[in-house]
Amino acid sequence: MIPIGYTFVYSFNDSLKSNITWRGFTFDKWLNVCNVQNGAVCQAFGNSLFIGAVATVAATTLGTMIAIAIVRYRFKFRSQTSLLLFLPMATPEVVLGAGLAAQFLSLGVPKDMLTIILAHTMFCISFVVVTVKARVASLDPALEEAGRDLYGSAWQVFARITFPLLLPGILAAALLSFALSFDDFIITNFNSGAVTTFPKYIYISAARGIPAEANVLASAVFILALVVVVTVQVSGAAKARRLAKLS
Amino acid sequence: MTIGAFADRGADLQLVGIEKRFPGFTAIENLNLTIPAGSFFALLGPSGCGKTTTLRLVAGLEEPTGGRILIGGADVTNQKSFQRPVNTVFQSYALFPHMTVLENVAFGLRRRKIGDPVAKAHEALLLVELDHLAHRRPQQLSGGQQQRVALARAIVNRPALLLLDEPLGALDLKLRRQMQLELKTIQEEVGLTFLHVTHDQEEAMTMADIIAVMNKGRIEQMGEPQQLYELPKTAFVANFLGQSNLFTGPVVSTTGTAIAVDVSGQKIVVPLERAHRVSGAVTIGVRPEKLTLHDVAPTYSDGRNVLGPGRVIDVSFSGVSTQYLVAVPGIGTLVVFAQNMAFGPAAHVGAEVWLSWNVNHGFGLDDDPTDAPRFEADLDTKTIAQQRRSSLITEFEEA
Amino acid sequence: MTIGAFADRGADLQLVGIEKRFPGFTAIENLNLTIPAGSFFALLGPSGCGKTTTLRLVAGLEEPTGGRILIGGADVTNQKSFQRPVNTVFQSYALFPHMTVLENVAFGLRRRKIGDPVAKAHEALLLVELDHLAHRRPQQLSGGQQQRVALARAIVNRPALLLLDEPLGALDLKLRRQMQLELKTIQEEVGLTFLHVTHDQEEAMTMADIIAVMNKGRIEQMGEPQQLYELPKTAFVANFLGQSNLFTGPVVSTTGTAIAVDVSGQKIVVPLERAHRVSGAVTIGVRPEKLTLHDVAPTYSDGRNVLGPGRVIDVSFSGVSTQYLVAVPGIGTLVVFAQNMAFGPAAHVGAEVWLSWNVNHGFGLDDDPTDAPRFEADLDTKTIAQQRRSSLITEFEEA
Amino acid sequence: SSGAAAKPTAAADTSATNKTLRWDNWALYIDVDDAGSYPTLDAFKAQTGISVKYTEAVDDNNSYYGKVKDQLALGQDIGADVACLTDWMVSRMIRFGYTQELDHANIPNLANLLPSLQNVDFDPGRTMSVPWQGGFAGLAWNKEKYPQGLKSVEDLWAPELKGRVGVLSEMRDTMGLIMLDQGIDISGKWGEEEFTAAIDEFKKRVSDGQIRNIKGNSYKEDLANEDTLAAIVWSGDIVQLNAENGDKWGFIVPEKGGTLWNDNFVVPIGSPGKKNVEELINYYYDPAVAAEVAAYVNYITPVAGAKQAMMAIDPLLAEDSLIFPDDATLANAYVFRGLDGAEEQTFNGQFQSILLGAA
Amino acid sequence: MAFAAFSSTAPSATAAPSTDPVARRRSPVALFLLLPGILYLVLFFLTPLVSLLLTSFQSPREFGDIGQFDYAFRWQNYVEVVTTYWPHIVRSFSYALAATFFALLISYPLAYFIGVKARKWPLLQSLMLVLVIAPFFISFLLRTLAWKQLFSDESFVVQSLKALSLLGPEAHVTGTAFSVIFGLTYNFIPFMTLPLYTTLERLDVRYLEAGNDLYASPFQVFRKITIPLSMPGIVAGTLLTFIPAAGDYINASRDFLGGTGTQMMGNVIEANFLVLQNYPSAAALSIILMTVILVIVSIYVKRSGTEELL
Ligand SMILES: Nc1ncnc2c1ncn2[C@@H]1O[C@H](COP(=O)(O)OP(=O)(O)OP(=O)(O)O)[C@@H](O)[C@H]1O
Ligand SMILES: Nc1ncnc2c1ncn2[C@@H]1O[C@H](COP(=O)(O)OP(=O)(O)OP(=O)(O)O)[C@@H](O)[C@H]1O
Ligand SMILES: NCCCCNCCCN
Ligand SMILES: [Mg+2]
Ligand SMILES: [Mg+2]
Repeated sequence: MIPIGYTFVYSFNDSLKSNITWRGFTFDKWLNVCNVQNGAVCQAFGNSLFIGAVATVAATTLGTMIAIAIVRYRFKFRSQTSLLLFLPMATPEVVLGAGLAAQFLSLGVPKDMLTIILAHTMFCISFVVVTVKARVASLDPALEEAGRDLYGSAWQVFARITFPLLLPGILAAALLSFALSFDDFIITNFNSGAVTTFPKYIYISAARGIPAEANVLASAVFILALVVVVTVQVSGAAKARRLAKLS
Repeated sequence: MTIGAFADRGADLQLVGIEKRFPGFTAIENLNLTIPAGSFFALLGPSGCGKTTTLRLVAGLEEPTGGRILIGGADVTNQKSFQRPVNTVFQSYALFPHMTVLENVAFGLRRRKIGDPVAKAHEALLLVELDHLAHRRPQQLSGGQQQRVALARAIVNRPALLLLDEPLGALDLKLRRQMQLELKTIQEEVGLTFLHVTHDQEEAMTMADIIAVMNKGRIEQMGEPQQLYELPKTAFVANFLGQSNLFTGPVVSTTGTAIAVDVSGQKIVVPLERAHRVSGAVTIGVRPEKLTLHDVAPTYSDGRNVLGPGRVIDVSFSGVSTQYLVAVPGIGTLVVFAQNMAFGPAAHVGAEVWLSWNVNHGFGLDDDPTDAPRFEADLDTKTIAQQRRSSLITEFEEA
Repeated sequence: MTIGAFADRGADLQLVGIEKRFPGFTAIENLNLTIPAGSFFALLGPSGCGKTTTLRLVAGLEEPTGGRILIGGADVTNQKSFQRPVNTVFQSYALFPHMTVLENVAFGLRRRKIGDPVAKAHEALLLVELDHLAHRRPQQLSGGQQQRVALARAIVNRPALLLLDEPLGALDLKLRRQMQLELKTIQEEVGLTFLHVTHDQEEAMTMADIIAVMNKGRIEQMGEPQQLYELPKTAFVANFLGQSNLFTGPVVSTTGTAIAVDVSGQKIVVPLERAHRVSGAVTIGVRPEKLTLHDVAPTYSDGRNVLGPGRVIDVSFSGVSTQYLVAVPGIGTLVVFAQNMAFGPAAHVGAEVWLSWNVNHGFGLDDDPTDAPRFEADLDTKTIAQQRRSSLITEFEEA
Repeated sequence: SSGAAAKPTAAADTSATNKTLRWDNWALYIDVDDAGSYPTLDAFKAQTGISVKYTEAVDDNNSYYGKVKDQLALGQDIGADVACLTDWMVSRMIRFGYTQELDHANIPNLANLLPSLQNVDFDPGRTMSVPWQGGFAGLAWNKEKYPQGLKSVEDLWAPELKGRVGVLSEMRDTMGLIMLDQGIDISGKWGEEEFTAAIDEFKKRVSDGQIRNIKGNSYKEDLANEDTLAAIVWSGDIVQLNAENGDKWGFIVPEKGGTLWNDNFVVPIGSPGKKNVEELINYYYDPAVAAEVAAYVNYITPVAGAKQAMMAIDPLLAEDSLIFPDDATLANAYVFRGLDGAEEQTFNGQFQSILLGAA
Repeated sequence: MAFAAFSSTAPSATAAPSTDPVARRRSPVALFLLLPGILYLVLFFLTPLVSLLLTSFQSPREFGDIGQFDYAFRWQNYVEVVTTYWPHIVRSFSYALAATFFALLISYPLAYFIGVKARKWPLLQSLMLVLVIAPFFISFLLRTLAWKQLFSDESFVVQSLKALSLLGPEAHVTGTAFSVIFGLTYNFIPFMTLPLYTTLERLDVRYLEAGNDLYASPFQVFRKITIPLSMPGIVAGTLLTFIPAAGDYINASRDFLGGTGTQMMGNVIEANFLVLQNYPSAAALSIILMTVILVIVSIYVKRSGTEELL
């Protein structure tokens, strides 16, 4: 909590270039986030959002498919598949990043946005599988059977029963993927080429002092997340109370 | 019977030579069954006997390895689940948690593109007296209410055949009895064919028009509840449907109307038309409530069988009636029920008693008593417990 | 009673003026209770009446807001749970899933550093006939086996007092009956004091030496099972423990031995020693199994009350007995049980019948009938359902 | 992951249509005004229509190179059209073919390049690289917290400074100063033996905790938050830091000698903006512009005539021997000699393993 | 919520409801569902790992420049990196172990409070949960930098510690093993807390009551029942902390909380890759790091009896 508070407070620092010593309170940084250094902070931030979004969609799709297959079907090489899914989680990020970087290098793949997305998707898949799998496993197959029994074709049953019921799990997985991707530095650093993401921007600027604008953006994300989570929780609690009253 | 149309009345169901093998296990063996249209049919049997499997075969959720399934005369063996004019009320209800009660009920109608699904769903909910909760989610309902939604969700489709897989299994006794009555009422009102799976014999007896008792993938006996109870054909049925006192012995004489069986030296008479086997070693029996306790040896009379003397080894009061366990030397322990018409037990532990019953109340089984007991493990648990207890008591007394 | 020592026999339990308030809710109100050492005591009551709370107070898992708890004469009110010579068999068993059966059973012994815990645990497992499964994990056992492990885990400590919180609640009927017998046997054998909580009246009646019927945090009536059943004091007890036919009316005459009550013009006699109120408006009742059906008006006799004529509106066969619902104009619907001593029902739906019972079998309640019915919602669900059904049937017939 | 076998080829130039240019440079290396914009770059844009995205992306030659080397090897755009890197690194990049050849015809002002810098061994004729600024590595100290100041590298090892000393991750500067302190002429012929002696000293100071931090240009943060009170630093930086934070630090080129170096413009092989870069170089080789930059950054400008131009701006600065070094200053400044591939590997390896705290 | 994700890295004590054999079928659909994801992982995870393995055996090109290597089978690379960098290997695992230990020490009571004690106050529970996951939403680099500032020699924290003589006048915080382990611990606390929370949240308090009832004192209940029952969460949490901590190079970096004496394997791998261009060494170190982690993980998982991780 302390560092978060620190970050927040220093987003109001009337600093020059580096944001180390306290020089007075100002809202300027909040108002002009994208106006310094040709908007480099904002661009990095935007890159991170974009990469996070694409990687999340890709990883969530692939991971959800795998999760459904693992719980609902029998197939050969089950244990090998499980191992393949577990390994990325047990591999330190340096190794993942370095390995992939070496691979791209020897294949002559230029490092840019695409390589970052490919890398992020890779390490997110396992987390998605784990998250969604739990949800699939707790999904009563009788519900799908009931759907079929009530004249739903295979596709209708998937679209109207299976998918909506898995949605909370899928959303949780997506959120997790996004958070992992958005905050990843190590793997990104090895595979980003010239593209700058938000963490990378911070890392690079760490050397010469982080501009207060970075604090502004980080604090903004934090506050936004806080507001969203609190709203969800509070409305959930209110709903639960209403439910309790009903019964 | 086409889908997209409502059944205006129940259809009959015919299973012809159905067989279902799972890898390494045969769950159903040559099953033949006809359920008349509009009847309330109960499939009764112990856990694992194949009830659910039968039902899933009818619903099309499982494919038979052999045989044919006909609904209203039409062969549906190769139809997919969603094409059959059949609906199921699942044991766990399987209500869709992400839809309101109304959406749940309208689901099937919408899939079949039947006009005005919402109005029809409301009607069905009115029938189960839950229309005021139409906009709740299933989680917000009590167990009994959920059960009624499940029923409405199935009934709204006016299926020719409604399958119920222990829909009351999850309820506690009180609610269960209440639901039984409601189910029965609704069936009578809408006139559909109900195929009800249960392992609760009391439930089957109070609700069904016809009961089939299933055991190890086969139908042991089928008929009206009272008929099955009064005249069980096998030891399995005799003990699964209520309790029985069974005796084994050779037929020693036969008249035009009855057979006499020697049970450890005492002669017991069974009417010919109530005996499935009439010669050789046979098993005969009588229900505990048909027995009368006597504290003096009853005088022999033509119409009554008498056993005794025996000793009362346990008396247990249960409110409405009292249960006595009577050990008769050479024969074993008999169970007697006596309604508490008066205060206090008719006999106390340790008392010497005789037992008698109307000859017409006995029955003779079809089982070959020399066979190894086929259903040993499926013996009524209460009986096992009673037997265990009395053996314990004997031990204590000896010690 | 110190911990670290085995109780060689059960201890008595005394609750003195116990009170338990939860924020905004009083669960127990001035509860006084004495359970004699070595007895099997059942606490019976509807859901939410405070049974579990009482038990948790005794176990020390909850602190009373008032009153004292004494075990074997020693005040344990301020002792912590783990210091009390009490063990509990939890409703959910609460077997430790990470330990084997044996480790579960030995747990309490080890905590008290009692010598040779493994051998003692094996002994306890032998007692519940599960020693061969000592090395399994709880998840690998059936429900009934788990229940027995829970029992062994408690009994092995030879607690002065054993608390059982609906230990059979999760079992199906068959297993439940079997377990009841085993529990009782074990209690008799080891001689401990059992405090058994249940909401199953049949369970309480067959097992307990003394029953206390609890309602809304208070004890309604307490006594031996048969006494409670034969002579209930309140409408609540009369309907919670079995079923009753209740009638209300003014006392119209009193003799030295009986009172006569006018029920919608028919005079019903109740013996004086069986009536809790003897003047003014009273509620009197009779059990369904005490009623006799007559198809002709019985001649008046001194020893019998007669009601009728009425009409049979429902007959339901349940194997051992048949239940009749008889509507008597001006009085209401009466329930009659008749044991199926012969074949076929004694009366058919629509038949005109009279009812009679031995005057000595009636009872008069202590409730003031002019009070609003205190326990309306707690009416036996079966009764509600039956009432609903008969009203439905009437509707149908009218339509 | 082997080093590239074939040399990459230069990207097609789109300068004619794309009037933007990306410039990676070190921190504290260009003039900045109070609003945070760069006056000389603004003027450049006004003059040529080319807008420059200026990024302080270089903290240390090695780490910068590490980030871009893979793209360079593939001949891809590294996200910069021009970068200013130190002589030895430029030498490596030229060897590997990672730089584009400059068209001197587009840089008429190159005539202003000081004669002494017109020919260097790694780039004869300056076809690939053009100096941006030069400077000294010397010693700085916090005048408030360590008023006694420093005279020599030896002074850094004073017990009072234990754990408060910073040195540069630039091997040639840190090792250079230590070797000079040990009496070695780092421009001359020296070998492994001399280097090892210096490395031993360095290692000792690191492992006994005398040296706290080893950093690139980010050493300035440590000075600012006073984690370090004395450090090996680059000359101009201190003047700029003093301007920003009040006259807090002293600077000196040690008595036994400091290092002298240049950072040079190079156009990475994948850049499509070489012509724009040439215009940029040309602009900064205007003595007036060069003087304006030098007046702010306080580094040695390679542009002849800048001194005269400086007279107009600030006569005092024109006399500053750190910006326009006189012979005496130059006599005390040494250029680290060139290393071949194997030497580079060994010496850098030894140096880095100390940074990593290896055995 | 994202934290729900962590629940399942550890199998719950109760079996999943419907792994009913009836529900599982063999079907071509399985292939359709699996293939894209599996191919993806083979392509972008497995093959890089293999090429990393190949790289780790490369040898320097004869007369080559810096960063030039050829494929070979030079197993000596491994010997060299181990002899050169063994302190880093040891340091990585001991720091990671220490950080895991401290994170567990801090997270367990926290998770216990949120998951068990706070059940009565759902709002407090969700608020505390939000505070635990909050760090996910602010870049960990920024948070680490904030610590660096907070721990700088002239900072309030360090000055007060010195004033209180808790820290010697010459001592400092940044650049020490303490600050690196502190940073690792801090950064991975959410990864430890969340799996712990999800198991503790499902912890059935009736087991604790049963323990109490069976004469176990509160401490014994904790040791004999609470801890073993939350084992899946402990395993998941420690793995999610230990693995990334062992491979981390941000906290130990000299630009963040570390110094020359605190460099970990991650830093060495990075330096070899990016600065020294000694790819074989970097690859060999990576392979060693991964192998050691896999060995540790599989022994740990086996011993704690929570094998079914995925
Ligand atoms: N997919 C399957 N593979 C193998 N055996 C199966 C399968 N499904 C069911 N069985 C077996 O078939 C037998 C009948 O199962 P079924 O579910 O029909 O029993 P049931 O009569 O419904 O029992 P219950 O009362 O317990 O629900 C059981 O022995 C069961 O183990
Ligand atoms: N912690 C609590 N806070 C508030 N009310 C409580 C609490 N615990 C129990 N109660 C209330 O006290 C009453 C008695 O509860 P108790 O659990 O003792 O009932 P019970 O007789 O065991 O019921 P059941 O048969 O359903 O188990 C109930 O109305 C319950 O809602
Ligand atoms: N602030 C600008 C510093 C430039 C340093 N250049 C590196 C020189 C290495 N010898
Ligand atoms: Mg079944
Ligand atoms: Mg309870």
